[in-house]
Amino acid sequence: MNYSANEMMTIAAARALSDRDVCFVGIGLPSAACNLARLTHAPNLVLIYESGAIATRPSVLPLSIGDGELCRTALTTVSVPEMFRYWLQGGRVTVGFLGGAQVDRFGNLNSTVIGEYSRPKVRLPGAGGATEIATSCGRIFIVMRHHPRAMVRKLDFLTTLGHGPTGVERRQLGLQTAGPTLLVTDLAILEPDPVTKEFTVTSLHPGVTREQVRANTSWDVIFAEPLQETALPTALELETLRDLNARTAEAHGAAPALT
Amino acid sequence: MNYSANEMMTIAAARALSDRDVCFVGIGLPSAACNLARLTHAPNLVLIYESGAIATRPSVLPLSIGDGELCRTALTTVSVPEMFRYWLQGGRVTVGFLGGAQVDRFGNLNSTVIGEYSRPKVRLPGAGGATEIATSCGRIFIVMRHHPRAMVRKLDFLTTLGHGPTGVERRQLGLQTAGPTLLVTDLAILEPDPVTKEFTVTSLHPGVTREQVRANTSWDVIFAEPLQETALPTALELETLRDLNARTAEAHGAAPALT
Amino acid sequence: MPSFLPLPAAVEALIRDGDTVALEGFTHLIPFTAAHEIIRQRRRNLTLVRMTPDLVYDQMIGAGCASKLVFSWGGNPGVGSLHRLRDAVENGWPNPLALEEHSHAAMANAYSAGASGMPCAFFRGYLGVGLPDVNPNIRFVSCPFTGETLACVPAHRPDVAVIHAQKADQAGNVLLEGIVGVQKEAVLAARRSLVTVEEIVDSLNPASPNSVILPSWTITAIAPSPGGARPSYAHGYYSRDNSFYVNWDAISRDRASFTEWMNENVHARRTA
Amino acid sequence: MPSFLPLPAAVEALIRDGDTVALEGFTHLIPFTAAHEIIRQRRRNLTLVRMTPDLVYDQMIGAGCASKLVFSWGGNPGVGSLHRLRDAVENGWPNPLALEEHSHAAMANAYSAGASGMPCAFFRGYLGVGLPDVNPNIRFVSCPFTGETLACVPAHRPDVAVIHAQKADQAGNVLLEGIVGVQKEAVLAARRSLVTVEEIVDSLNPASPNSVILPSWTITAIAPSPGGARPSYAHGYYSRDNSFYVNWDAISRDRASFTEWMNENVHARRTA
Repeated sequence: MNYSANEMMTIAAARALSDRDVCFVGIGLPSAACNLARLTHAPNLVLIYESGAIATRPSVLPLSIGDGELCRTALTTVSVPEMFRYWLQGGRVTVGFLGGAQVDRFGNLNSTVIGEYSRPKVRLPGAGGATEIATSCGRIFIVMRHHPRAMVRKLDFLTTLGHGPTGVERRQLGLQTAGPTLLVTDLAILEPDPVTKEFTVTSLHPGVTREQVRANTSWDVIFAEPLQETALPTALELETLRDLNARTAEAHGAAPALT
Repeated sequence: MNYSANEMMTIAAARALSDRDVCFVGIGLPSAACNLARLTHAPNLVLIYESGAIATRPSVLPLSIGDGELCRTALTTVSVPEMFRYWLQGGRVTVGFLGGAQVDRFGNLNSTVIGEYSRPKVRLPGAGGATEIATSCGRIFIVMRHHPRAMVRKLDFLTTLGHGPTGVERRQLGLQTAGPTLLVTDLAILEPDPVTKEFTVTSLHPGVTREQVRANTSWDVIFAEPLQETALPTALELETLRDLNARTAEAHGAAPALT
Repeated sequence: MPSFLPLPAAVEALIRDGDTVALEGFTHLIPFTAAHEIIRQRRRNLTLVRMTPDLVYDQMIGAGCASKLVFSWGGNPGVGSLHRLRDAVENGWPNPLALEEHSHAAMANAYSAGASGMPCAFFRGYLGVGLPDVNPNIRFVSCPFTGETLACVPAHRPDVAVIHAQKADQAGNVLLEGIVGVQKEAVLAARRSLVTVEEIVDSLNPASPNSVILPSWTITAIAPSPGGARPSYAHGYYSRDNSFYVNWDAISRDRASFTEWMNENVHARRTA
Repeated sequence: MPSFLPLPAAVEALIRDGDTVALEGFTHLIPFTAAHEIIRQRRRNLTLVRMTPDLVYDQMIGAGCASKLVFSWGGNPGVGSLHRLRDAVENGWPNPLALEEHSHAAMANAYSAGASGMPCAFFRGYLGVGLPDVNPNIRFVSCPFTGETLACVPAHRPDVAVIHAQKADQAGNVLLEGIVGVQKEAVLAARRSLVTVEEIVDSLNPASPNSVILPSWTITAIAPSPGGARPSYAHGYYSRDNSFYVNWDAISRDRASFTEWMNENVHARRTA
């Protein structure tokens, strides 16, 4: 079956989730990946949205994190302060999904500004839940499209802590959570080096070359040896994802922008 | 109509409540006084119990602060942490009722121990909600039976702050709430002197003498001039209180110990 | 007991130029109709507080109501940027907009602290990131037992909270159901509160003894406003108009089309 | 997903000598049957945590399970003293009992902090009173913005929380309704949790989307225990046996009558 680079990215992210995970889900790619996992190999995957919906099982992807579908299909819905206190900060989430406008080689993220903070060239949405998702969840999966302006040498602003600006700051702060353990893009899968914490390409998606990855990464990206090739999307994965997207498009009157 | 000293005490306490008050209610005498007020002159009086019941309208007096009757007749019931955070500490209560084993002339209360803390002669129940009720409610009404062992010169333990051990500590701490403004006993009504904050007898219940009050107060109690006489219980007050107590006795199989 | 008022009278009575105002509603129950009335009454120099300044604040900022924004995520959820917010921050149009920027955890805790009568909120957060360098309202304290570094932000205590809810009863008690966000906390944290409701009923008939209810004496004014959350949604009443959120991207992208839309859809309309 | 176990096996698996154990339930839903099983299994040196150590802890203390009590109000509500608690504190029978004493506000905040993953809880409290002099776990900090003095206590993080609830579904999710107290917080604060339930049902069918539900993955074990809260009550199932609370005063007043009652009503009985 043919598939798009976006589909490959979503499927690769979905595969990283296990049936025992409790996921804090953001909008767009993470939501698609988490629900795909739930609808394929991880039926008991627990999805939590920061709007308060706990153990929700949406049949269409939400356009926003507070869609009615999330509440209707949830085990229960709590207030937002309770969500951030008892559920996120309480350490009850095993995986948090994050993205951003920029990521650096140590998994730090910027979703605040391009340019100077006080005189931004582009004002981005801001931190939202990301700052504390990054430190409270057991581990963090980052999902972003590969692009030189997104995979940068130095962030314009450090919104969300990965392993720290030089890869050591997270450990020095004494955080007990693992931080970013996976970066999935439309070209490859990257994982942090166990010692340096630098994100290293461990798997290329089928048909993608090292040169493509280098050209789309602003830092001097390292490739693991042996380098894997990501397994092709299965028919089940593709069909499930497309069904989900089709139901979503029908429900929203248009395809969500980020899936 | 004949009436008991306890009935006079409950009725005098009930009269101090207005139709616009929001009351944090304890068990026993405060509960009887608050519900009597609600059933007579203050139908819109809001009653809150620390178990979480908000705007409750029990038809019988609860034996404990968490009786099912309180929840069944409440506007809503919240968790105990929410009760202490959003409702009590949040400053949404105008009157808190307190009692204790001992009160001093400045309205400080002991409900912790008789004797030394580490080797108590009598271990009392402890603070419960009282410590923060005393500082968070707009004003505090104290209801206790007049007895020399209860109206003491010096507390064995300061569980709950009134105006402070010498009457000035509360102001020095910068608290914005008024503290104890009323002490109702089975003999009299006492109110704090505006300057010294010492509880002073402002009204004797009908038939009670100054000598009786002096004999039952361990400090050298002061009488206001002119000294009032508490108005006799009305037929409505007595009938409403007795109906309430009769319904309560029938519901519980026995009269609550403190009414 | 709150005053029952038509929305224009309620906004007139409760919201003043220069106030700190929190319109809350987390995707669900966003008080759009109240926001439009504030815009029509041309309130100015408001400090707008909101976790997720989405379309409702994009409209208020573009209309010139705000001089400052206290927030944690400003975007059109699932769609993209807020063009009016960006134009204010990047270009000062229609007027400069100061930002006080937090994370969601900080904002949620700050509302909860405000509702709790606390001067500030403590939480685990803001470690190793840039916001504390640009926001003096983010500080750190040590746990006196473990020494752990904890973040601290001032409690939110807005002058006015504005929310939309499903129902009020005749006594002025208000029921919220579904995604309840931070609305209860916003009302309890605020000095004054305005609640627009889908309907006023004889009895709330709450589904559960633990239903989310704001008692009458915590609310300053209630204004009936059926559909008052549109294009957001009201659980049990109507769904979210997702297509409007998508279309807003084009409407708001330039000043002229925004101004035209506001003139036609806000200024030219009167609330009952 | 929790284990579904008979109560004796659940107590056997979860609770060890020397553990810090919180049995919660604020008048309502007190886990008496679980407490009796702990007594029958002769657990010793427990640190018992509970806001209102009423009859349930009077029984456990009198039976010799506890070496320490962390609490804020110890009495028989509306009746009087707890004689077994007093005998332990005043006379060391059947063994000495150390006390860590708080106010309700401190206890409620400490559970909430434990559920929130915080090392400690901050609140407005304990000003001008005696408890901070006798409890080193009460400290004070200053608000970094206003300078106001705030109280601080360590978060509760019990080894085990034990609660009683109305229903669990087959997947192990648990519904609480009515006076919900601090039970949700106690479970979320604890390392392990045991929930006894009136019944196990196919679906919880919660009345409201905001009903109080503990998800399956927050619970270690569920034990069916119809009537498990008696003589306390279960909203929707049975009422409080007020006369037992009144009678307990006489039963517990002396050691012999207490011991006889415990032998007949606890030790001689087996839980299904």
